[in-house]
Amino acid sequence: MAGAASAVFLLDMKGRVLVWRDYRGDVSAAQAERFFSKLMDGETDPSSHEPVVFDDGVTYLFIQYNNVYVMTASRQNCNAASLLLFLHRVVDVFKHYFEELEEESLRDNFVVVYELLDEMMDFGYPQYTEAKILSEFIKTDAYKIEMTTRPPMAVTNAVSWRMEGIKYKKNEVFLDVVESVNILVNSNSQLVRSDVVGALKMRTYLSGMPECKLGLNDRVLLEAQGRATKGKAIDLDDIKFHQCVRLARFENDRTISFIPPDGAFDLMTYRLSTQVRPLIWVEAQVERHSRSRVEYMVKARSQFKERSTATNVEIELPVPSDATTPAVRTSMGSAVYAPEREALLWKIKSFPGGKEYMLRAKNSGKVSQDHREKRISSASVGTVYY
Amino acid sequence: LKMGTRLRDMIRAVRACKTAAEERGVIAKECANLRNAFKENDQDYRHRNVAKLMFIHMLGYPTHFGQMECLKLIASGGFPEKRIGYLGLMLLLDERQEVLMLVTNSLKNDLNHKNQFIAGLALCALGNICSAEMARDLAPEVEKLLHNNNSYIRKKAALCSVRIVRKVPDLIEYFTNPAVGLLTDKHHGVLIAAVKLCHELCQNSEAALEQMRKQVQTLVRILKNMVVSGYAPEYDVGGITDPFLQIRVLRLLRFVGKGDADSSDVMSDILAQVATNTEGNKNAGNAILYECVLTIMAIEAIGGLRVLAVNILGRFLANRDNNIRYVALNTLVKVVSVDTQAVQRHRTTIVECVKDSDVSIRRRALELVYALVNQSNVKALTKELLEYLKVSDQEFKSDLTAKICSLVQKFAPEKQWYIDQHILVMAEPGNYVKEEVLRTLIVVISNATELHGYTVRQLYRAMQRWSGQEGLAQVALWCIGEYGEMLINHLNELPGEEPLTVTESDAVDVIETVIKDVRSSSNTQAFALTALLKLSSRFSSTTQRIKDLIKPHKGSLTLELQQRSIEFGAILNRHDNIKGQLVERMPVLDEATYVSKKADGTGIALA
Amino acid sequence: MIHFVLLISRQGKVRLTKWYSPYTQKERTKVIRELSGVILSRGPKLCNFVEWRGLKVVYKRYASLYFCMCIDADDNELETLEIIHHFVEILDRYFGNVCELDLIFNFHKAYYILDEVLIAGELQESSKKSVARVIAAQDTLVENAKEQAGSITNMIAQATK
Amino acid sequence: MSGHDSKYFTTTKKGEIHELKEELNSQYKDKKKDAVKKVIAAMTVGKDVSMLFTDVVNCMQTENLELKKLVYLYLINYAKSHPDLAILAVNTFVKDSQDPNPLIRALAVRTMGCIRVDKITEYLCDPLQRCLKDEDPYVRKTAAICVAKLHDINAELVEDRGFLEALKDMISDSNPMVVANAVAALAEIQEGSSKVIFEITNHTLFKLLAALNECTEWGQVFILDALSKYKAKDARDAENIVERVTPRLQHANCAVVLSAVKVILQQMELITSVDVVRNLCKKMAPPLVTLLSAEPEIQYVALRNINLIVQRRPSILAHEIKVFFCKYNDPIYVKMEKLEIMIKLASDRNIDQVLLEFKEYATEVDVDFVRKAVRAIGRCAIKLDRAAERCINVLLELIKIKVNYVVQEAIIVIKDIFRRYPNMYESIIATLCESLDNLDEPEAKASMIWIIGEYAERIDNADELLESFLESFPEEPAQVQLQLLTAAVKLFLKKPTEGPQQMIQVVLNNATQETDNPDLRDRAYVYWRLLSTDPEAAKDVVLAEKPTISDDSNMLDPSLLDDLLANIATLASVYHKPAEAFVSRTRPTQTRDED
Repeated sequence: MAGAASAVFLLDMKGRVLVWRDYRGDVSAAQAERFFSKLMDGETDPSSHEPVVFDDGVTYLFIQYNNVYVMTASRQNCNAASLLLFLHRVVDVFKHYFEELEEESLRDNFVVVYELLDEMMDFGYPQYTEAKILSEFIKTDAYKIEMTTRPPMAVTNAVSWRMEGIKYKKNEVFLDVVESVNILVNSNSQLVRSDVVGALKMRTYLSGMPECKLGLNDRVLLEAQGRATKGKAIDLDDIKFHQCVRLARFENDRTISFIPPDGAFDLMTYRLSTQVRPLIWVEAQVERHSRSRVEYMVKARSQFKERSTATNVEIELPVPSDATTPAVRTSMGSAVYAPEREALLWKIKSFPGGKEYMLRAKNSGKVSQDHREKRISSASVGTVYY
Repeated sequence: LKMGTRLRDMIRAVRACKTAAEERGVIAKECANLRNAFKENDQDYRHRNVAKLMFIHMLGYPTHFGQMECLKLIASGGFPEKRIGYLGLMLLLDERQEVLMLVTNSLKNDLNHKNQFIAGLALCALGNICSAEMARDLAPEVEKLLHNNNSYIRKKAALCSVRIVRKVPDLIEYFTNPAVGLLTDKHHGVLIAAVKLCHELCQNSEAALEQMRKQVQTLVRILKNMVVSGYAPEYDVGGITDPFLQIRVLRLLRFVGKGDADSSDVMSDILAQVATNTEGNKNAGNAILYECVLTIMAIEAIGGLRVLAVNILGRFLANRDNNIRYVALNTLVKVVSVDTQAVQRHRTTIVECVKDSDVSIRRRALELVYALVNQSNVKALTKELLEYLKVSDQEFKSDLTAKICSLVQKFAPEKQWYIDQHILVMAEPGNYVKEEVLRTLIVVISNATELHGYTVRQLYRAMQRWSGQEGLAQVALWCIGEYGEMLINHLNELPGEEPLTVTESDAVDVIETVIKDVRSSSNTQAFALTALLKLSSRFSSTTQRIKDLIKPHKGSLTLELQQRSIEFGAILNRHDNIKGQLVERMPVLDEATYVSKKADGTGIALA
Repeated sequence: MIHFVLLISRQGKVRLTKWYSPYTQKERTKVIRELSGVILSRGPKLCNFVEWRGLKVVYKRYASLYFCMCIDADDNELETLEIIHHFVEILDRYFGNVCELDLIFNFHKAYYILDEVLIAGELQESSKKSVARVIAAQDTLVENAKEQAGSITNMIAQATK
Repeated sequence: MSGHDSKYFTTTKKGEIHELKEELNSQYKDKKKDAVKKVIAAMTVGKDVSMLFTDVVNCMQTENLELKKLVYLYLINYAKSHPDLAILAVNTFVKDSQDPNPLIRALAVRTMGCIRVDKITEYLCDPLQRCLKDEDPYVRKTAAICVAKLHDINAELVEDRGFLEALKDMISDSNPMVVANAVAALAEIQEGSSKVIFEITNHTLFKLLAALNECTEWGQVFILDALSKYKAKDARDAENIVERVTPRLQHANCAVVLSAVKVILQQMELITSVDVVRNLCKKMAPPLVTLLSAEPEIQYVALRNINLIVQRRPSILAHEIKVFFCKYNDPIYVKMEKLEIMIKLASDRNIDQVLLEFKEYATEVDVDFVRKAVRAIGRCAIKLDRAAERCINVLLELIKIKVNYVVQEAIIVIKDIFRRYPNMYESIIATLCESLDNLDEPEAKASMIWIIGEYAERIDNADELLESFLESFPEEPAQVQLQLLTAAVKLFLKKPTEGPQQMIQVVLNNATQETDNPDLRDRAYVYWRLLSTDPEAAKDVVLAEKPTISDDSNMLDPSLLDDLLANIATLASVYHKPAEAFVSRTRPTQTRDED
């Protein structure tokens, strides 16, 4: 099971090597071309290709970010989950360093890229991916590095995400909860599945190595303490913690205790699958009168309490890629044709509960003969704010 | 009326995109604007919109919605509109779109336009994208233009005719006389086009070829004019006058001289002159020499001329420039049939080229080695190729394997060697040996009665190091099934054969390994089941094991495996008495008949 | 014959394509993708020919640009190189020290020139001067038409003031 | 060729290498550093700058860390091509490995191990020895990995110098990172060795579990992967480990979660208490489901693994099937894997909803996905006998749409349905026969031919139908030929009339004289001999009763499944193949340098 990556490649969209770091000497740069031609072999769009590609004894794991492929090549039975995740972290680190990860930023900063790759992985084993700490001893401004620079304690410490000796005049902590609702509706307008994914986003500006504790009103904990749970408790399906949280401690007594990283991070994410009624229900009827004339009738109904109001509702209606600007009428809000998204965007600034709005659109351009028609099966609801 | 952005601004916007998604967005918006403009039938900016569309098309996005716009531009009166319209037509459409038919009338008008450039546009469009139907409709107009007094029109009309006769070969006759007439033209452009047209006609019509043979003198004269002429600045390429025209004439001469001693005779002087006088220090000169060599080798040339050509090739092969070496290898293949000795002289160099770092050169060299092999050198060359096979690039292995097998099949001096080489190739990792080769091999093995024992033992040995090669497995399984007893009883041992001790159980082990391996296809597993059935009658001690190996496939989802498993199980369990008869030695396909049938490509089906 | 002409930049961007044999849009995309992969990855010392689907692609690199022409297996590869160079020299004369940007912003002009060099996948003119002459003449024709149109618009504008 | 065309489109200049050489030897530090940067830039774009070896190595003795790093990078790249010159670097390495700055010591030891030149390996042993005992954990963690590097180059040397012992001692190191890297190095060395080098004992187990709580996320993965190989003594021991590992399921890092799942599943095999097992299953479900909210690439790996997990422990996700319903914007590779798991989780309870989904998928745009959906419906029919009829009805509905590839895919599964439920659904044969002429895929053809042969007695015109395939016999692929052969024999045995008799003659002749396929010939001769020796026996053999099949098409062999479950999260678990099938131990032959 032991297995490591042989090399990390950064490729442009044409599969050419921008930078590569060889860790084990058992693959060559030509391998990247192999990988790419294999990727291009299929009829399918490369972005729909499995992220694991095998060719002639070498496994390629890759992700795509902007106009860059980030890829490892390996000859061993390595940990695929770990390496793929590592690639995502590599992207995060580069983003931290260069603001945006793209072909140009890699070319412009290739020296730092090499240095980072050297520090983040050794002999094909992921080592260290905390961007903030890395930037303490690998800097973009070359002259700042002195021979006296030392590896921060954090690199090998149990608390690997926080530097020592941080000082603030004013100690502050901010906590936000952001939730998103995912709903799956089938073609018969039946609600198949719904869940809520939430994140506890934290920003900490604290001095030293602060111990933090956080309590949740979750059912397991309250019940364990013999307290009444009626109404108030929440029932989370799954919780994931930032690496700073002491997991064993949570397992024991459900306390979230941790020494936070400095700045912003996701303390925890959770998921709860519960039957959520869609806040806004959208029904679309599409009538095709002829090849060139299509009519849409869309109803959007808010299903929440009348007292509440959703703001900035955006409903996206897919239209064929070669549509001409449709004539639209709405009973509320405005609708614009957004060719770049192949969609009609219906925006409603303020959508009170218990209301129903309508949109009618007519598309009358010449739709070509040989163009394959895209099915218009669903309308998706964009963001809903309260 | 919305103006939209300028072409230049759109290109700038596209170039400013950092990601593919961003670019898609910009294009989608631009296309939506264009669609609206087209719908509103905006005339003022139509030419600009079509230009934008062409750029978008070049980036690989769909632009079918703008095809009609090109037609509208063409139909309008002015040259600027027509110019962009025709360009759009050629870029956005091709001969298969029905929309194209709509342009036939405009084309007809424009072909006869008094402005030479408008007529030129029409000829160019017709020559580049016309369909068979349009070709038929407009052939008379084009033919007329071959006699036009403007050379600009004549040359374009001649090339347009090339396309027309490619699409509709029945029209060849119609064009032959005017084409020949153009050979006396003064203008180089017209000559280049005319020679090409004549070549095209000759290629597809015996009558045209006959007529052309009468024109050899004319062609020789064209060539001679250029070879002897002094510096001609307008057509000079590195000190050579119009290499393009020279090459075209040489090529036409080749076609005309092939199989015709008289014409060959007429042209040999000028060929000798070209071959000796052309400087080979620049590409243009080499291009002519190359063409000239090909012509000399193809016509009924005299020996002296051939020697000249072969010498040029020798020089080419020794050249450091890879282009020239490539061309040399390419030509030598054609020379082998004429003069094997001359090529054999360069054998070592050629074999080295098989290992060149350039795949293009490798391919050509392999082709040439293949053509060079004969009974006397097959062993040495096969050994070289086999060694190279082990280290060659993956994508080259399939070609190389096919060639090695084919050489062995063709030239093997003895059967034993034939079989040995095949086993070596099959034992190479990967599945590069084609099914057809495996089948032929089994026919050869089954015909070589005295080698049955030897072969099955060699295969058994090879299977001890098996790593999933399907071809090796299938041949080995078939032979072990058919000749299994010879593994055990040392029958027909050849002098010098390394002794091998195998038990019945060892032999079944091989089959078990294959049948249980995840890499084995159901096809290979089917071979294994039949081999087991055969062994159940050839071996005495492994009956139960064989039953146990066959049984699990009774529930197989693969039809063939399930059927076999059920049938074979029934035979073993309930009809043991007839088992022996069923799996007697299989009747052999007679090798001689087989080989001749295969050569005709009739009879034996080679799926 | 020349089946198609491709002009690809070192970055893999397509700068010009011309198809003399019918290929569907899908095939074209695939051909470009496939060939740019093969050609851009070839080292500088290798020969300028690539065997491909029973045909040959002759290519030549000029700084950041690759000019590629696909020909029949028995066509003269060396001559095709010369045709490429012929085309490049004409471009160079027309634009005056041609660079990649010229071909991007004036891509249509590059096509006009190509149409005077090749028709039906065959060479049409071996004189660079002659090509330059007819292109210049056609450009003038367009300029004149523009001026005329301009003056008519002016006249109408004047009249309706 | 070159020369006269260099003037077009050019931007680059000549004599670059020469210029670089001069700059590298400049007395100005900044110029020197810039030159090295240029060299590395050239190296990055694939230009050969190996001829500057001596000049670059000369820049190695520097106080500038960045420059040092660059030179080291160059060394890693070109040492192999200049083994004789590489020795020049040894002194600097030895010196750097004693530098007061731990960053430099670590850099030296890290780079040394990457220089795969046999000759100089020996010189590196002393520095490595020192660094393994360094006071700074950053150096020690780097040295630990370096042992694995050295072992890869020269295993004997590593053993002789006692590095393995040193490495084992590091498991007790006070620093968790050092422990984690030592574990990774030991695991790798063990992998390539037949001797027992690294075995987790009671003592080390304790150390590892302790380090698990403290080390970085990547280190946790190394440790968990190593732990999954530990053979617990008994159920108690196993429970103990599981208890310590379970909190990892809450980790934000998916790789940690998957590796933790692996350890738990391994240890669960030993746990006897039904309650404990049930409880663990309950605990693993939510984290597994959450993996499906990760990045699509991770989802893919997770799905391939979940596929294995549900084969061993279906109860874990039995109630979660909806999680695997495809979203419209899932990448196709995720959709395909979800489909596979939906089949595995389909039950009488949820089949109606599942069928509704499959039907929807069968009308999508992507052909492969559609085919897979059609096949999935058939496989559900085979799996759930109470739902079979509903599934078949859906298949028939889809056949009626007459999309060719849907029909062919349906025929392929229907022949399996017939083999699963004999004498139940044969009435649909007539519908299938309508599509006979449009079959062009070998598997569909073979299936249809099999159906005709198998049910010849119920199909009035079976001989005509088979006859229609006969003409193309020589061109058919072997798969179809074999089915045609068997079907003709069956027909003849069932209806020994004139038509079938003629047909069997033609087929046998085709399959013996007119083909060179040895397998087909063998098969035909056995039939021929059977028919001519004992026709009654032939009937008994060919028409023998079939056992009904079960849907194990995607169920792995139990021993393979064991192996793969032990390899959760690794490539083996993604490929569903044992590591031996895709890992080649041999070093690849040197590929030519094409530039």
